[in-house]
Amino acid sequence: MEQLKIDNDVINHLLFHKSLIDENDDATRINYYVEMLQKTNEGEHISIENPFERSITIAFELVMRQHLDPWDIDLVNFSTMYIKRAKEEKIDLITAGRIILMAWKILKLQSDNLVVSVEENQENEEIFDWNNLPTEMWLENDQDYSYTNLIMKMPEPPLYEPVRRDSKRKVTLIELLEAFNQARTESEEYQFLEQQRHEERERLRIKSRKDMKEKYEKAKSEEDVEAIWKKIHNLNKKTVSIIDLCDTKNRDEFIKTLISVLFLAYDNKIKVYQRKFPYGKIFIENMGYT
Amino acid sequence: MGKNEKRRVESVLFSASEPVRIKDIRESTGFSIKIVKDTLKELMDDYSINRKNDTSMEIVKAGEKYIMQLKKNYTDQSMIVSKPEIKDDILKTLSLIAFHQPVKQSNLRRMAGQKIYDHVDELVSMKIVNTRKHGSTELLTTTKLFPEYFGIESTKPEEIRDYLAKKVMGDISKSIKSD
Amino acid sequence: MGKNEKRRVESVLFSASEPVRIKDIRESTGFSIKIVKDTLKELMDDYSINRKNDTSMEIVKAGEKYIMQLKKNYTDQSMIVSKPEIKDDILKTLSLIAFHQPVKQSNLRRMAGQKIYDHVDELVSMKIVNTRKHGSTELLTTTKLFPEYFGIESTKPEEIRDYLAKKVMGDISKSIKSD
Repeated sequence: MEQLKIDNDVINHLLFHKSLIDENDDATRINYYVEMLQKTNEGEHISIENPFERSITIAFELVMRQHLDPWDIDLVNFSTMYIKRAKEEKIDLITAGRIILMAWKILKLQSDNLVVSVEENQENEEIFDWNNLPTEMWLENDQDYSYTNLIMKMPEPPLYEPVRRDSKRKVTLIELLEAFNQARTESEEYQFLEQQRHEERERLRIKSRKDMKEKYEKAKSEEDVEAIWKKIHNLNKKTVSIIDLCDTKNRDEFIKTLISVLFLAYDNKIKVYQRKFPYGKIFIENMGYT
Repeated sequence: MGKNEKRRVESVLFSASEPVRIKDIRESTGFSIKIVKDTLKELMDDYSINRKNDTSMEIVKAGEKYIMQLKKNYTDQSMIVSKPEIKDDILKTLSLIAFHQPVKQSNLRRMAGQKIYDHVDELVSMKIVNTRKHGSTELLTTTKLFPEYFGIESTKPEEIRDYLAKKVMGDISKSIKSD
Repeated sequence: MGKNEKRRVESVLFSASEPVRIKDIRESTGFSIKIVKDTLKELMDDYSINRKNDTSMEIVKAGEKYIMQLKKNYTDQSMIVSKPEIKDDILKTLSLIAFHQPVKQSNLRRMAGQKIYDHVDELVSMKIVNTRKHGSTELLTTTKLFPEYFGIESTKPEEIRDYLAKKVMGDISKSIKSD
């Protein structure tokens, strides 16, 4: 593997992090990382047996090789690159996932926390030194001071937006043909994907029907169906609601009733419908009622 | 006209980037119609006669409007740096319409997805695509402007279609050969 | 350079709506880098010195790129299409950032008040200003687009700073420096 010239930013980042952790906290882990990175920096080849630590090394390598800002890792991007690397290095993906989370914590989350603590310190400092601040801290010399003052007082800014042409030319035939070529390919891909989506939807529909039927077969019990049918019959109405047949808050009872109702509908003894789909009341019409 | 008038009218023409009416120039400069007209005449002469070899631009009358543009012999090398007026995505949709015309908007959607609705709107507003009701959907064709725009001789849909097909297939076979 | 070279480079600059690199001009014209550079130099002189009063345009170096634009004193009355996009207040904030860069957002707030937060957001979204976390605050700098956008030749912070100081304080800054 190509030796890496370690970006000092990353080491500094870790040291900064270390300098800010509570004295009671254990800094061993960070010390280990720093040591490991320094060794790599000096060209030493480190063979790491422990898959967990090897994973961490890869995380750091990625940050450095891609010149990522250790203060600001784009996690989505980082994860994609990391998973790819992890696959290449044959690190199992569960460990890799844990590492991403950890790398993220080290590189981002913890630094955010640190930022908060630095912020608190600075805010305190600010209040403390407020009287001395204005000229000394950030307007270090006369020129800075005059410039800033003048800008604030001047009616017009020293910058102006120049006027340029917004020139557009006509599309050429070659460009049209190129567009056509691309459009054709994209359209083929689009239609292929649409077709696949359609087939997948159809497959799922058939599967869920089949599943439903199997579940239904399993769940239905002749006695339950008979009991519900009796209930409907005894209510002596053309149309009843499912609420009349069971305690809908009792999940088991509700499912049992619903399945029996569906079975009775399947047998054409009743009709089941809703006025409002999908959350409306479920009505049951007794087909035998006269 | 004085130099000041010339410079101010020139600056309007330069920044407009598209043909402008005398009225527009009057409004932004505050000059009278007569001054604007006279100044335009002098500017046109300056660019095309007096300083003919000292500028690659010209000011010309286009219908009732005026525009500053490149002289014809300098247009070629500006190709790389200037942007086409129809964006890539919209151009793709246009090419599909040109090839499949007359094509139902709903079929076009099936070929390329939802985005085509916006594209068709824009192409219609450019007057390069025509739409007419056909049952519950729209039937799309290219207009007379299409062959004019792309310098295609034919105006008949079938011939445009053949032309595009031949050109694209030609390109493909060329690229296959060169591989 | 011959007239032909000048005209051809000029035509590229005229048709570009964004600043172009020397490389782009070379590609469009086929001239060598040296010829492009020399021609640019002569054209800039023609527009700004030799024919100063005979044109309302100028050719300027904007960062590492070149562009044709209106001279400042013609920008106001030429507005038919293009209007200034950035408000004066925001331009002031930007001129503070450009001068003091890299500057902490908290210090900028002390110079110009709360409103700078909105201004910074807008400038960042326009990609003219870059922000980077620095401890508890943001550190602000101008981006590469800054000199291109405003037609400023300098790309280095110190040079931008000098440019602005000269604009705002004129000779005052010189006398301070020489002290």
